[in-house]
Amino acid sequence: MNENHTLEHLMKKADVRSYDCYQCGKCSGGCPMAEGMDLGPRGIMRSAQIGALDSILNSSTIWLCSGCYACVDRCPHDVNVPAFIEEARYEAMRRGIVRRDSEVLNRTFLANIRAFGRSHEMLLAAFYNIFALKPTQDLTSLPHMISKKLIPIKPDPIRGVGDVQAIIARAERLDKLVKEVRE
Amino acid sequence: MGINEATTYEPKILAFCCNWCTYTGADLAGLNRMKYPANVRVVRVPCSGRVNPQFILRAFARGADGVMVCGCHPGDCHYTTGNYFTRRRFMLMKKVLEFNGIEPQRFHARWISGSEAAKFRDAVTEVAQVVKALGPAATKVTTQASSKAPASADIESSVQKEGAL
Amino acid sequence: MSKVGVFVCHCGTNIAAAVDVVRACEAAKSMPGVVHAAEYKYMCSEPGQQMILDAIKEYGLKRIVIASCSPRMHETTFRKMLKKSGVNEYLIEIANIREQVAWVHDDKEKATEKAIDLIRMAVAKVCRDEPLKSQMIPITKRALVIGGGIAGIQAALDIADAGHEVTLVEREPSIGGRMVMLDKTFPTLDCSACISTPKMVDVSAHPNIRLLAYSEVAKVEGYIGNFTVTIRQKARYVNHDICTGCGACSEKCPAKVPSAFNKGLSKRPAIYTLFPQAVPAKPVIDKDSCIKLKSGKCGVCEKICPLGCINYEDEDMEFTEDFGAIVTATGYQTADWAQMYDEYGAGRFPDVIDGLTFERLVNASGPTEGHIVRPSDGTEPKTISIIKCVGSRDPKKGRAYCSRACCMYAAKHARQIFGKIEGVRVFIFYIDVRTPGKGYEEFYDKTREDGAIYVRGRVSRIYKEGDTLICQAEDSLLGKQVRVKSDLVILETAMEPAEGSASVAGMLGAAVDGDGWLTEAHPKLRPVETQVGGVFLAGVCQGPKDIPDTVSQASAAAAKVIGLLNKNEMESSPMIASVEADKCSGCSACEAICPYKAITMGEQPGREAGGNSKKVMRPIAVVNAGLCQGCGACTVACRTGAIDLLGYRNRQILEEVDALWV
Amino acid sequence: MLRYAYFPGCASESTAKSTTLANEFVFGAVGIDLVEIEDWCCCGATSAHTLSETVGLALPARALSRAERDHPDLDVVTGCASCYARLKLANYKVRTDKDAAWLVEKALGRPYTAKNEVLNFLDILSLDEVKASIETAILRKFKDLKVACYYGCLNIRPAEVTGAKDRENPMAMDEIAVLTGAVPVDWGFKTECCGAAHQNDAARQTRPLTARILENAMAAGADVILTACPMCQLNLEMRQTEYARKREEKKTGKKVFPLLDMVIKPEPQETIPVLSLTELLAIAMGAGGRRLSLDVHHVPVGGVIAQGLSGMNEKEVREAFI
Repeated sequence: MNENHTLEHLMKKADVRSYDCYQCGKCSGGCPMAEGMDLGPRGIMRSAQIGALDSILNSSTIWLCSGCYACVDRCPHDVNVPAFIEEARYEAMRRGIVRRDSEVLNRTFLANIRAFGRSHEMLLAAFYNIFALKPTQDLTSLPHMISKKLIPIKPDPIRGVGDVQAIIARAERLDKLVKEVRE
Repeated sequence: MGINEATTYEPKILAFCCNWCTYTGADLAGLNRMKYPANVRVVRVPCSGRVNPQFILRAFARGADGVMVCGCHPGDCHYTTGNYFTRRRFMLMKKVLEFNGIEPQRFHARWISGSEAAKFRDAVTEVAQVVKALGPAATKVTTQASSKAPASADIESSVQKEGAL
Repeated sequence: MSKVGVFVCHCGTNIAAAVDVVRACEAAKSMPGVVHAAEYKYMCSEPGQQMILDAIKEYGLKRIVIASCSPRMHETTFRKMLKKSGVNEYLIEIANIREQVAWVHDDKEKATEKAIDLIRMAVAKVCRDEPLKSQMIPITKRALVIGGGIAGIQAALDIADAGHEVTLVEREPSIGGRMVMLDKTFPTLDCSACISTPKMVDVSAHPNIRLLAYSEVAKVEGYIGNFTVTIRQKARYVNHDICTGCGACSEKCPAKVPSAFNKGLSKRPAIYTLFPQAVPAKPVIDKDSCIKLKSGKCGVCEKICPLGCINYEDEDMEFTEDFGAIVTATGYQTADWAQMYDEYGAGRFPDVIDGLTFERLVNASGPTEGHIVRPSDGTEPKTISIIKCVGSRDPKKGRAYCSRACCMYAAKHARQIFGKIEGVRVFIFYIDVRTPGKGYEEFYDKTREDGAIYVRGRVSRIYKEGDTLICQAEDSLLGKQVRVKSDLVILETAMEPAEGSASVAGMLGAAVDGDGWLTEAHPKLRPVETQVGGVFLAGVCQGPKDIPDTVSQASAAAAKVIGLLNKNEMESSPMIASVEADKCSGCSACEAICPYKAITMGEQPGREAGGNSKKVMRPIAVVNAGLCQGCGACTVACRTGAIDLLGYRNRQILEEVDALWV
Repeated sequence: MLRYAYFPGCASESTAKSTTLANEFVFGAVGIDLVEIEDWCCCGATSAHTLSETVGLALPARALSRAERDHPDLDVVTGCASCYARLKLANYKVRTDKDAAWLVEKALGRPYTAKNEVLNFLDILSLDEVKASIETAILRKFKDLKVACYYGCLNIRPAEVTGAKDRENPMAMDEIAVLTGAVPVDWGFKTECCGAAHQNDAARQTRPLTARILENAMAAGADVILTACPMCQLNLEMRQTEYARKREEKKTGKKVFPLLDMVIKPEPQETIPVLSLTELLAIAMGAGGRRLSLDVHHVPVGGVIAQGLSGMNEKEVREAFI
């Protein structure tokens, strides 16, 4: 598939048409994360209009979207930018383009679920800070958390942890399968 | 029906379109250069309410594979109420056709306004597909068709008669 | 022989590129009745028409088929041409091989086949065409104008000046419409009242104009040249024949309700005139807020009135008048943004106002005498944000269309603000700036020069931080989010068809589009006519426009009306129902189905049933040629086939159907 | 008696200790039976669907399918906006998207038909009969306690999934808070994203938006922010020392070493306490501070409660409730 085809395919999957967007900027105007983003939702749609898939896949925007859907809600043409961003993010991951911090957090999170069936916040934060090389992030809250016993130190897996692992494994295989079928 | 016949078979569909909405919509489809299958022949009538059930039966008798009656949206009739009658007749017509051994899917009524060019294109495309899937209609009344033969003498005499009116 | 001539048009390459016109022409030659067939580049052109006229002479053609563009395009052109040739202009059929063949099919083979079919159908029909003759119908030389805004005022004055009688109907207690609410007008910044109120006075003083304010059209019957209209004069509870408009009653009235004219910024009494310069300058009682009419107590106005004008027993009054033409000038209202935009506070913030409210706020004769203040606390705003396209260009929450005037009046608002508040900052949030009009771009230039800061980006939301409002948007030219602290926010809202305009359109039989605007007969060539003969359009009721365009259109509609009323009688379409008396059984099914009451039951001599051959008068259907619009509903209802539609007779359509299968 | 299948969410086991206790207290008091879904697992939160579409649907579907199997007649309810968003989406996708339904069933290895609804606490507490029960269960009322109700973006959007009508200025929570005598303020950030999802991996970008929410609530005159989600609750209160320090730094232009946040606490007027809605209800229903473990809050809440409950000074309240 060439780049234009891929872009069209991603938009189709997200049920988004680039011509629907007339760049009014209402999405980026209301996006809570816009100040930290490079393209912002309007920039994502603009890039889609000119066929710049590359700049979409390499943007920080696709990793910073928090999925609050304020943009779609206010969009005069109901362009579902978050859905398109999600598809773009999957495509980026398929190509091995990742944002390091997001990747570390998400992988740690999933490893957590694989191990215990539930999210274990203490371990999540600890491992994230180690792997993301941010040892001091949120460290100041630690004494409070520990003294008030807000975070159990000993992890306690659920009984069906094997079931959860199997489901994740099957789901990931299905994802690959779907991708292959499409190509 | 052989396979070759099935693939090359192009149905002929007659569409009665009201002058104010659907005919205008069909013209707009042209202005917008929309593309649709060439199976439909449009007969312009002032109002869908002008379409006598006799016309529809005659079309099927002559060999039409499908018939459409198209008018303004109910409530928007240029003549206020014409298409309400069309709507009532449509339900009855389906039953009559079924009774006569004609698949009711060969007969369609659509409300298409003068601005709905895309709707006209879609309707025509869809009906063409449906009728194509049904295959040729088995209702052609051959005896009538052959006896019809519009001899020019007949035309001439009738014209003279009517012209004198 | 019936001597049909077939003429196939290439329409340049429009048709010729997709249809084999030569083959179609050849095929036509062998169709029954055809004696001559020819093709040419442009049939509608002068040489094309000449070619047809020559062929008529040379081959003695009696009937013509033209295979060309849609009959909606050039049927009239070719009919006019036939008239010159001596052949009856109704002996022509057009095969639509452009819009419905050449432009919609890619496969040349199939397109050509279809074109030939359509030509054959047209030939079959033309052979059954009859020479028709139109009738002359008389014209009532009086016009009705519905709506007393600037469009209705202009149309009424123009028609009246040409010497025809005009009745102007306005549902509010005064004429003036939206324009008198405005403070200034673009691009000249002249005072709106100064240019509109003299026209209002002209209306009331004009000998040819009958002004009916506080009235509504209740029913419309008839047809072009011969309308009969029922007008309802709403109960005014004040005898306008005696009232001098002294105003004593309004001063003393104890009831106070929010003034709609001032957009709720002030209160008005129950007995009121809309505004000081109202025409007519006489009050009416609003029965929903009058204490006397609601509870029986009060009666202050009756006591105070020196002339005894007050009549609490007054009732709505209906009367009918005849007209030859009707001008619709029902205008617009601004979109109810609070119902559409939760993100702009949905009306929770008093300092978020719409443009029309701002006009009242900045108007010297308005509730604040022209001081721009915050409705919440009466203080003067130091930063004002103006948001454009509120309700326009928003298919999800508002209207898909552009309201056309907002870009200009947003700029005008900025200029008005700069003129009134020292050191004020004005931000204008826009998506595009559209200034297509004489002097408009220059006006926009000057607005920027005056200091308005244009920010390209639709405001995403408005929220409150303490006492100030914050407009949150993206400056999309910088790609940066901005939060503008504003003391006052003006929303430039979309124009929508005025409430009730759909019901007026319904009474007139005129079409409205998906947004509710009245539809013109042709977007380019018949912009002020409707599909209904004798009904014309003026102003915003046809679609959003500014004052200059509204006035131009009103004058154009007036010109059409004058043209019509200058005639004593006019031709009617001959394509109407006709009854074959011998076949009619007098069942009156056609009378019941006719939407125009064009069919009545008459009598003719006949014989009694039962074979005793006694002579009696028997009922038969009679068609009124003036009322019949030619829809043909009656033909289907007729059980004996006695009633038929000229131009679309049963046998004509059947021939067309038959011709498709040879 | 109303019964629901209950999805507690991972936060209930750790950081949302006081909210969890309050939930139990309130639902017990108004007579709503929450049946915990047996052996539920994490919904996957933001991370699972970021990495893989199917994993993001399959994890919540696991809990939902267990609820459907064990309690075929019960709707599922959760008290966390993030869990709600994931559960609701899985439910919505299975209902509306055949492909997604097929993938979910294949991944789970068992059926999930999505015939029951997924609800959040606000949905239940807004029911007329529940509101009536709340009113009778309330023993003491707050006086002049100004609350800013924070709904959280994921409880409200996307509209096509949640069906929420008013997404800019919802009132459901305000209407419940009023029952306790609290006075809701009109403020601008009811449904703005607080950035909880990215506080770890995009700290620099998300901190300002959390701070903005707090500042708007304070500017609106609120004494306390009420939340309908433990993640929002934690995120809004956890870093208030840091935000206060940054505001101070901006004002004075002097930098302070970040780790000092651990020891240097800001003045109370520089911070705003954050309570969950059920905590507020529980206190009004007579629950003591100790019973609810209100001391776990990062921003102390005792002062606000004391001020709000008429007839008690702060010391009495501290002794009686905390």
